[in-house]
Amino acid sequence: MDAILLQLLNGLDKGSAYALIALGLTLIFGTLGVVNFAHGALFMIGAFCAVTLSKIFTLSHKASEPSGVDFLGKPKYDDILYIKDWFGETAGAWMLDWSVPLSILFAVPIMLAVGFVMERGLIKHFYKRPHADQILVTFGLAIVLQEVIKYFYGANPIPTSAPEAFRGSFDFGVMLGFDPNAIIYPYWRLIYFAFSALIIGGVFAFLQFTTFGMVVRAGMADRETVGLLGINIDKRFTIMFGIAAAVAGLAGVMYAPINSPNYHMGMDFLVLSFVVVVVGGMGSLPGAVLAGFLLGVLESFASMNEVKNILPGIDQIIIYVVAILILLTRPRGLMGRKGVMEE
Amino acid sequence: MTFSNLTRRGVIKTGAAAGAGLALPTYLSAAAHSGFTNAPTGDTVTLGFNVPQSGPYADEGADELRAFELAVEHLNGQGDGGMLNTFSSKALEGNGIMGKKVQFVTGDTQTKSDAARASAQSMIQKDGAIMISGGSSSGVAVAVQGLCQEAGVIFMAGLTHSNDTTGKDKKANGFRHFFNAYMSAAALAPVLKNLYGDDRKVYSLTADYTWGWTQQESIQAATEAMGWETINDVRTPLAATDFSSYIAPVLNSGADVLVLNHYGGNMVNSLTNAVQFGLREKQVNGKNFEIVVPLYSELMARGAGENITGIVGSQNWDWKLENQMGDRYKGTNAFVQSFGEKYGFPPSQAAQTCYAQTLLYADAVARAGSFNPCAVGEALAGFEFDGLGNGPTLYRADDHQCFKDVVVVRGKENPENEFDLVEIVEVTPADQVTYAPDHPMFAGGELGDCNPGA
Amino acid sequence: MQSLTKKDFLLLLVVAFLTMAAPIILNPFPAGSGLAQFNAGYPDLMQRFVIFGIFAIGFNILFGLTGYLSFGHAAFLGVGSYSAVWMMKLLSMNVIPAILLSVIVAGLFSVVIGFVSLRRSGIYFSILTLAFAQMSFNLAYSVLTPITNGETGLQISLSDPRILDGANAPSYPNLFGAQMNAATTLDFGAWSFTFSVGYYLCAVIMLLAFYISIRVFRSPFGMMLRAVKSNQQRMNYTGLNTKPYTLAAFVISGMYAGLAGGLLAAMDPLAGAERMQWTASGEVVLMTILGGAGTLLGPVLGAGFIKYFENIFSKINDNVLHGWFSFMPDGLEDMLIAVIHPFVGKGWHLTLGLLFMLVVIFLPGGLVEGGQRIGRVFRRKDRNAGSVEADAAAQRNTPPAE
Amino acid sequence: MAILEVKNVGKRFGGLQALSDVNLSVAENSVHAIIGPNGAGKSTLLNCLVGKLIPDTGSVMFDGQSVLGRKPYEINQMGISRVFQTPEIFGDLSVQENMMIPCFAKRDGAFQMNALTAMSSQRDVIEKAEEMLVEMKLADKRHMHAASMSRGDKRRLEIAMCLSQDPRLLLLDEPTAGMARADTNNTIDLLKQIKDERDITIAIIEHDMHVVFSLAERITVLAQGTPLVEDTPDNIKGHPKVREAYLGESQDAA
Repeated sequence: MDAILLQLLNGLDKGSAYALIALGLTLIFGTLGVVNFAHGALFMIGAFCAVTLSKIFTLSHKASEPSGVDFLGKPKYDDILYIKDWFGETAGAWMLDWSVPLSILFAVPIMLAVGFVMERGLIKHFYKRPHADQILVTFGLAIVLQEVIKYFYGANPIPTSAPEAFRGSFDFGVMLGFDPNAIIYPYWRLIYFAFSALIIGGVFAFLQFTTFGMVVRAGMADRETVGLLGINIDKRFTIMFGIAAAVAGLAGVMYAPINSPNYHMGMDFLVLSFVVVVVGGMGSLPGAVLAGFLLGVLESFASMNEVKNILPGIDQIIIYVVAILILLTRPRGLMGRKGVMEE
Repeated sequence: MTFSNLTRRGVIKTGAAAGAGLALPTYLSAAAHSGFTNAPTGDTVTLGFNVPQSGPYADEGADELRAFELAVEHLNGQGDGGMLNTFSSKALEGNGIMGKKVQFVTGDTQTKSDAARASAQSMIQKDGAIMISGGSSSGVAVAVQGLCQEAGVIFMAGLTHSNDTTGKDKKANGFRHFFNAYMSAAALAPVLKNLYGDDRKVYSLTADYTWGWTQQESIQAATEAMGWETINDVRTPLAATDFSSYIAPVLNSGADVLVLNHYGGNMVNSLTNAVQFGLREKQVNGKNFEIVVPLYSELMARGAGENITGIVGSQNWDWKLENQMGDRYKGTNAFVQSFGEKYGFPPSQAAQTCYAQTLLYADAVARAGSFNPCAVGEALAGFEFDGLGNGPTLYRADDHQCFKDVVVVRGKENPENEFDLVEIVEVTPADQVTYAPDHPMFAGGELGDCNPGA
Repeated sequence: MQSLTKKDFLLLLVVAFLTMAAPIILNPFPAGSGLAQFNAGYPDLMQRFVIFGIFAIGFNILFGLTGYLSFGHAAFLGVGSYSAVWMMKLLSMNVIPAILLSVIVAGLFSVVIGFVSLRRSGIYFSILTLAFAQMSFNLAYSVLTPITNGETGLQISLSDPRILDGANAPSYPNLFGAQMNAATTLDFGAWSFTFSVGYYLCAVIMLLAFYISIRVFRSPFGMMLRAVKSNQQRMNYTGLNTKPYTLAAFVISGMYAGLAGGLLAAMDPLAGAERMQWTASGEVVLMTILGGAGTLLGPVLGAGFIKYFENIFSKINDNVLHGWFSFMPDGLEDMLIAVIHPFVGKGWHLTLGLLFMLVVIFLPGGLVEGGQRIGRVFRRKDRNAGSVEADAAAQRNTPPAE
Repeated sequence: MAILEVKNVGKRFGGLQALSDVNLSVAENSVHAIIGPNGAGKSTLLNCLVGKLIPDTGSVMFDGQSVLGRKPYEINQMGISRVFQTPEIFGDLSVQENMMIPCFAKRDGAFQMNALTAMSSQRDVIEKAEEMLVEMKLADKRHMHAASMSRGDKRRLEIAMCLSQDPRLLLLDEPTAGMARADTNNTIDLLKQIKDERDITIAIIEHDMHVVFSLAERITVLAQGTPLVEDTPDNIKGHPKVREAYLGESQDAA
């Protein structure tokens, strides 16, 4: 029982990452009709926003007096961080500790800008092109983006920690009357879950309750009609692309402490997020979120020893098995609309 | 490539026909007649360094490449000579190999066996490489080793830790300097016993592919031999990036040690996840919960950051070895010195093994007096040497595996910089990690005959 | 060949000439010169060109004609390779049974996967094929290791039974005794050309595959496939059942993939699981789109393009760059190398990514369109040459039937 | 003798009863029009006839055989061809190829694995297609990309494609919707010509009364999913119920 609860919790947490990425992806599908293979790269860039900020915080100059010798026997000078010079020892240490949450402030404008530039500079010209061309160009872009990151940051994962205060884990088991240690869960992952819920809720509220959102939703349903009403839908779609990029980026920023970011993490998530979006149903935002959580939970359950003992290797393929079963029983995924991306 | 030629006359005829109007063939390919593949003809000899340059192991590949370049420099008599000065064999004179200047070509394995073989093929077929070295995973090492056997060139393995490379997949043309999973386990077991006692319950997570399995098998055998109990071994998908669903149940399983049979990105993520779940601070069965990572790598330690603090693992070599463990490990400082001078930071174990392999190959050629792979193989087989940083070492003839001391390390409490993440706990002497050539974990293959190609 | 139109026959002849002369054409620079780095005329790479050409030609029969975008074709390539290696382990080192089996097994696989996946269309179809291929890859890497030898890949070994081979049979894949890696090198002055048995076997099979693909493109069946892409609704209301048409196309392309996989294993007896990964499926999609989906020659060009970059550009390291620019003054040399450095060697992916973008932005029809544009420039020139020539040029300018 | 017999057909979409108790009988070699206001269920009825929808109740017999449960392509092979409201042709193919496809379907059935057959060997199909192109005055456009033709030509091509299969029953779904008056008249002339020259039954769903009254021999008026009356055009014109349900509406609109 406690094991099941634990995996449920874990599945929801995994699912929240899937759902966040899939949400942005399906926004782009739904509004612009573009297959964006560079979406994983946006997630990766988000994570590297966090890395970059902590790198900026650790910019340093050499101390004037040597403190010892280095491995070659030459005099060694300690690194002195600029932020500690400028903000004082305590504030500097605090900023360094909180660099990941702080980088959200820094990531939002960057990701919006990246989104705008991508849409205006490239994607815009591909609205009327076949999906195959969209795939080729966005895949090319994804490779370019990740190679640029690799050039500057290397291929190795870069550890990026959560603030000290959130590094421990929380014991749910005691709260629910189980033994201690039965259901423990790291604080940061819980925060990630809450953060995702917040973002997902925010995006839905935005689309539901603002005029802008209403127009975009109408545009998703019928682009031409909305265009005929004299509303400049293109501009709104550009903003929507920016928002989708920002959602992916934020998902990446907050993910950085969970797994050390590396330049190909976007590709690792790409295939999975496509499966999530399609299982959810093309063009359906609630579908993407639902599918994200569903696959996350199922993946967690499949990795339980009890399940693996019966079906060896099931955790390797569970996502794909579920995807196949759902697509065969529900032709347009969980909540897909007719006629979207079926040609 | 086997140049099983048509008759000489036939070749000349076709050549003349095809070359009419161009030029008459001036000479026939030397390779076809000198008795072995890619025999060097001019005053140079070409080596092929096949390392991952894209994908997750690209940084490790870059470090290997640095070491290769350094080795070539030293062989050609440039730089400070590095470990050539401490190497027990004095056959190399710093004038290239047998007077031929050493050149090299590089390629990208992409850590995929197909791509690695394509890259090695191009070095052999196009660039005339006579030896292939490098690599950062066992799958690639085994695949390229097989290719070199067929093509008739020598393969000096880079970083490959699976038992299979010199076990069931061993080849006469292939040689491994790096240690293996069995040696890791044998070296770790006594140290673990000292540190954590002889009554421990192990839960292990194992990357679900051949290297992971051989390592798990080795560790389980070694730890059980000293009284530990393995209560669960869980296979994790190679493609997994988030190990939370495998880590979460560990605490409640009754185990008090977690063994992570992971490498590379898998290891970084699983260790990070384990620390996130607070395993390092927990008490189970009245003991501190411990995490063990049998195969350490400096680059991966860097990726895991402070999460490695206090976590024990094994290495083939460490750059602090000579300073801390004495001049049994002479060569280490010489290598670190010349590597550090050139690149500004200390070398990784992958770099050391690649450097040593290049020197060992060159030395074997010089001692054999021939580039013929069979002669080189004969010179390497059973070769005992010292001064390459690992202490006295034997290249065993039975399986072409090096036997040397294994370094047991632990993540440092307060690392000074990103190159100083581990501290040496102990060095397990070579005889404790030596096994019989027919040990069951290595059974099933045979070296076969050396293949000189043409 | 009487059934080909003149134009198609000419195309086939040109392709035949190019493949047969490839060992010479692809080695335009003298061995040992600085530019020899760009030579691609060595057996392994040439074999890859034609083998991946076969793969892409087959993929194009599905994607180019019907518009169904499969993201799982690498599974068939992998299955083909495994079958071929098993055949060489168990039966004989002769490549004929190995290749035959790989085509058959890949065909059977594609019948099953195609039957299920073709119940859906558009991106739903793509994801179904992707899911099947990823399942195959994940299982081959782990649980199915007894069959696939997992990470290491399936290899031949001395102890294999090989029941049909006698004691003296060659221990390397061969065609009735002619070993695949047997080669002859001819030297003309500074130039050096290598002709290998393996390459010519692949080349002949590729030409056959290309010929069949022309026939399929020009057949009523091919027209039906294009009709499926154009308007399924009209197909149905014209009394045509689209399902068997698409399934047949799927199986044909699956068999092409199996053939390619079998040939890969025959040239180099190893079958690794990565051949089935989604990146490998993606690669053939990219090859086809890059070259020009739906054109005859495009996929072959795309395959050659990607393999060339993978194998040639990845080998250009700083040493090579220094070799090229050593004639320059030091400062300029270093600057030039600093500029080029990120795009070659370990940066080859970056160049490839940029080229994908450039091609798709400026040549919507892929490389074939690039060729046509160049062709048009030349034709425009000869239009000015005289009235007779102009007429001929105008005739040539009528849109091709493709 | 009725070639198409619709009996008691009903179809429900969730809460909406789209068709209820529809009875319809189309005599062989006649032109039968089905009219009705928007939402009367005309298209639903048509879709039930061609296999796109399966009615909840009732039966649809074509030439004595039930069409229910058959796929659209099977129904087509029985001899029913359908012309769509917006022309459905193979836009990516040439006009000639468009014409050849139904000829192949007629000759070879629903599927033929002729992947290695040279097109040039298919003389009979090529000739048949050419014949139709000439007959329908499309011959000079044979190498044109079908998608780049005018709407009127697309309509003509679609009808030609249907006719090339020699169907027993031709179903037309508002064939002149959105056409200019001149094109509409051309289409009427074309249909008249077809009716005169061929042994064919035509069922037409139409909004445009001009088209209906120039062509139809019998008219069924559908309202709210059920047939109101069925009669000759002259009688329909003066029928009070029809004026109320249908023409009244259109007069309001005018």
